Amino acid sequence: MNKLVSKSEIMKLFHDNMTLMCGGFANRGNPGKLIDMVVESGAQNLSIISNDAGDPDLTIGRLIRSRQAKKLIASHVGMNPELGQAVLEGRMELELSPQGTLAERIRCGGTGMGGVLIKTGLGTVIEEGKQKIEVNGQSYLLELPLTAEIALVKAHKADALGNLVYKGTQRNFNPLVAMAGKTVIVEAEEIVPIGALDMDEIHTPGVFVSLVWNGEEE
Amino acid sequence: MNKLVSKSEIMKLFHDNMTLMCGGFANRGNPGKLIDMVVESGAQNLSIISNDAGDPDLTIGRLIRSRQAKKLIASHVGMNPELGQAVLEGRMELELSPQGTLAERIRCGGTGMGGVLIKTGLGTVIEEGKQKIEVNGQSYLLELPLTAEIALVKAHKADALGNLVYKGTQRNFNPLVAMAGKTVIVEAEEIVPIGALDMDEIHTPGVFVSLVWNGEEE
Amino acid sequence: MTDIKEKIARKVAGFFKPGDVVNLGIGIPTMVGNYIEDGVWLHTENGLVGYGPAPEPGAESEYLTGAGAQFLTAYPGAAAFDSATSFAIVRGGHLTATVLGALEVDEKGNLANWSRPGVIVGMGGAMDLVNGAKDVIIAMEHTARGGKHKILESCSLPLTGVGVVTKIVTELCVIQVTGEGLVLQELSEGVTLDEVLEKTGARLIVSETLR
Amino acid sequence: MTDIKEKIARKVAGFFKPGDVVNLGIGIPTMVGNYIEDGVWLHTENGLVGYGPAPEPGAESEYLTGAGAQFLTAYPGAAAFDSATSFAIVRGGHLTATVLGALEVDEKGNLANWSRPGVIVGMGGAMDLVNGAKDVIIAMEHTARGGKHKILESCSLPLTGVGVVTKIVTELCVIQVTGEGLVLQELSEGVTLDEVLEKTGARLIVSETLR
Repeated sequence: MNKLVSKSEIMKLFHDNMTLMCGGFANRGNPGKLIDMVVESGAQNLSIISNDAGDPDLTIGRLIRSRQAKKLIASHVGMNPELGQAVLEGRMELELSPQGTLAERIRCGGTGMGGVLIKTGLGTVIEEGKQKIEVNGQSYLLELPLTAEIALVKAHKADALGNLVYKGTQRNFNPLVAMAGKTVIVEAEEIVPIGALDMDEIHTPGVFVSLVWNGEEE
Repeated sequence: MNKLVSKSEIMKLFHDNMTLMCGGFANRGNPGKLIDMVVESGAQNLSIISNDAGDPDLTIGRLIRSRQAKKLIASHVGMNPELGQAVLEGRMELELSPQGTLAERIRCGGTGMGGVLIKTGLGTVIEEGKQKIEVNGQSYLLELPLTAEIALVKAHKADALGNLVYKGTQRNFNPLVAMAGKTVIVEAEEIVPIGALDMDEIHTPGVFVSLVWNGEEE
Repeated sequence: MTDIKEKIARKVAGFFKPGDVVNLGIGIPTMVGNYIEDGVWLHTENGLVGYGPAPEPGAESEYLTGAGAQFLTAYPGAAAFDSATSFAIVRGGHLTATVLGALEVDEKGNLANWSRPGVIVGMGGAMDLVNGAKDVIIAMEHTARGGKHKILESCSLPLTGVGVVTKIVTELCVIQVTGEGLVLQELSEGVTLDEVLEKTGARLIVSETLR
Repeated sequence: MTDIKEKIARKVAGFFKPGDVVNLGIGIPTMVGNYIEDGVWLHTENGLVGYGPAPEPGAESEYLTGAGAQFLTAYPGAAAFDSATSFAIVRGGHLTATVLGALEVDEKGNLANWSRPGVIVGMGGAMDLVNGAKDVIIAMEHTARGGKHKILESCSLPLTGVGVVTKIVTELCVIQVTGEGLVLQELSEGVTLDEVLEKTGARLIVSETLR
């Protein structure tokens, strides 16, 4: 039940052709050191789910610059012109999802549901290829769940059971991503003893979490 | 922005033929004093959404005994034989929803979505009257959102902005119900000054909440 | 009688190892909690993982209760959450197992445990649990009052779930539900194959280890 | 130039009263935050209600940032939440208004503000905001560089939302979007009707109060 691991144990998990999901928003609250490890692993042909593409030299921007990422599902990529370039040149595939829809699609995957009906994007390009469903005379888009082989999460505090607490606006997509990975890896700013977190302050119950790392080299 | 109100201000809001949604689970974490006020109001022909029917002399069981409730949407009513009797005699209508589905339907209403796809209940009576939707070769039931004119919520701590903190297993359906009412009324065990709650410990942001009551007579 | 129930509960408890996350239904399943190893984590659908046994008299807290409103304790590291998160744990595949009682179970792993004629109860979280938990273990007495079969060719009562049961544990035996049907895997001490066959209303495949 | 932007921002800020909950987009909309009354609450989609102006140098916290990664402060009573809750606030109808910029707005209240040819940016939260907020206020300069019309009969760029805009505020005027079309409600000081008509690519209904 002790989920604390070292860097080398995590490094083994990255491989070619996998789907990674990543918390964080506009270079804030990202599991930056875990992303460094993905770069270091050299894993190729990655599909990535993340709110945004980060800056080119930060967070998942680094996986685009290193050309390890072949596909990105995100809501906003404006801070990363290299991503735009890669898409225009056909080196990368980009699926845009409105931010609130992206959040619900990740949550939907994490909660084991088959989809959610959302109005956002009706009458826009977001409709393309999606089933429209009528409920009580109103149209909705059927938005499908997102899950990933590995979810990368940044937390402020974690215990060895994987219970997590986030701080301020670093929370963003992290608690959602933490539900939707087959393997959920946490980069914690601080490891606290089991019992140090009050049951009411825990944002992500440990039951969702696979591995916790203290962010130190070994 | 001060959402603190007295009992008399809340009493005005209850009227015949309304839909009420109520937090709580098996007589725990219920907004019991707010339910007392509904009894006192004498409002008739109520539709109620709640996890369960409570005991006959507790929580929403009291609205069944008083014959103010004409319809209940719930997951479990086994603790209240009077409800069963009322249904068998045709005095009350009961719609059963599996508990996890009920939770997501309330959340779905609160988040402004049109429905969720859930496997729970496939091949059972829960299928009746529901649209089946296929996603990637798998069948799901389309479950529709629930909202209410008034949502009744029990919180452990509240501030005048409506920020709420729950304690232990009293949380249950309360944070969901607190998102899904047109008017959300909170019965708080303790009112704390604005700023006393840390931004990270707040379970329900005040923006969802309409009125906060300290549970005292006047 | 209590002996029988305890025996079943002990047997089921033995299936779990530290790190497992388990939801226990009412009745015999609740008793399983008394025999699990340290480090098996218990989930209660009203919103807690990590609960422990009933508190000492006087130490009850209305903030620490179970799905049946009973008072609980909590281990260090326990986490509280709302009902949507509670069933995200269930539906999302994070429960190692749920242990439930049954009115009827059949050869296809169908389960009926929430509704009988003329009584209005509701399914509570049972339908979510049987669809979400990796293992759905039925812990029950082998037959109903008067010796009536509960393990059947086909359930007659309203179903809780279709093809969901993975294991049945009774005072007489352990049955694994497989694609081929019900496989009798283990007989309790002193129980004969004939007794089990007689008290079972379904076709049983006898495991090689028992032949 | 800054003058023009400030003027627009001040005008928009005047629409809000204490208790309102408002989300501000980038550019001129962000500047609205400098002029709102105390008690107007600001929502940022990355997960906070109740933020205040930029912190003093040296007081920045990586735990208190906005959707553009900029540093913020927080008022007492501010609440943090995850992205799903953030958009539950938006989609659930709890935003009094969102203030956004635009590339194009048209007579039907259609908005295009996320995509222009050859640039890949993404819609971020804009599509959610325009569908969820009660009021969708476009705060922008009346025309684009070179005097190109931005208020059009019909948008030509990819849409952010269909029939979502409720109000347009520019340095020249305030336009209300109604079922009948665009109603010119207010002219800025020193601005003539002719100037507005010339700089607008859509049919304008002149409000009675202006005739």
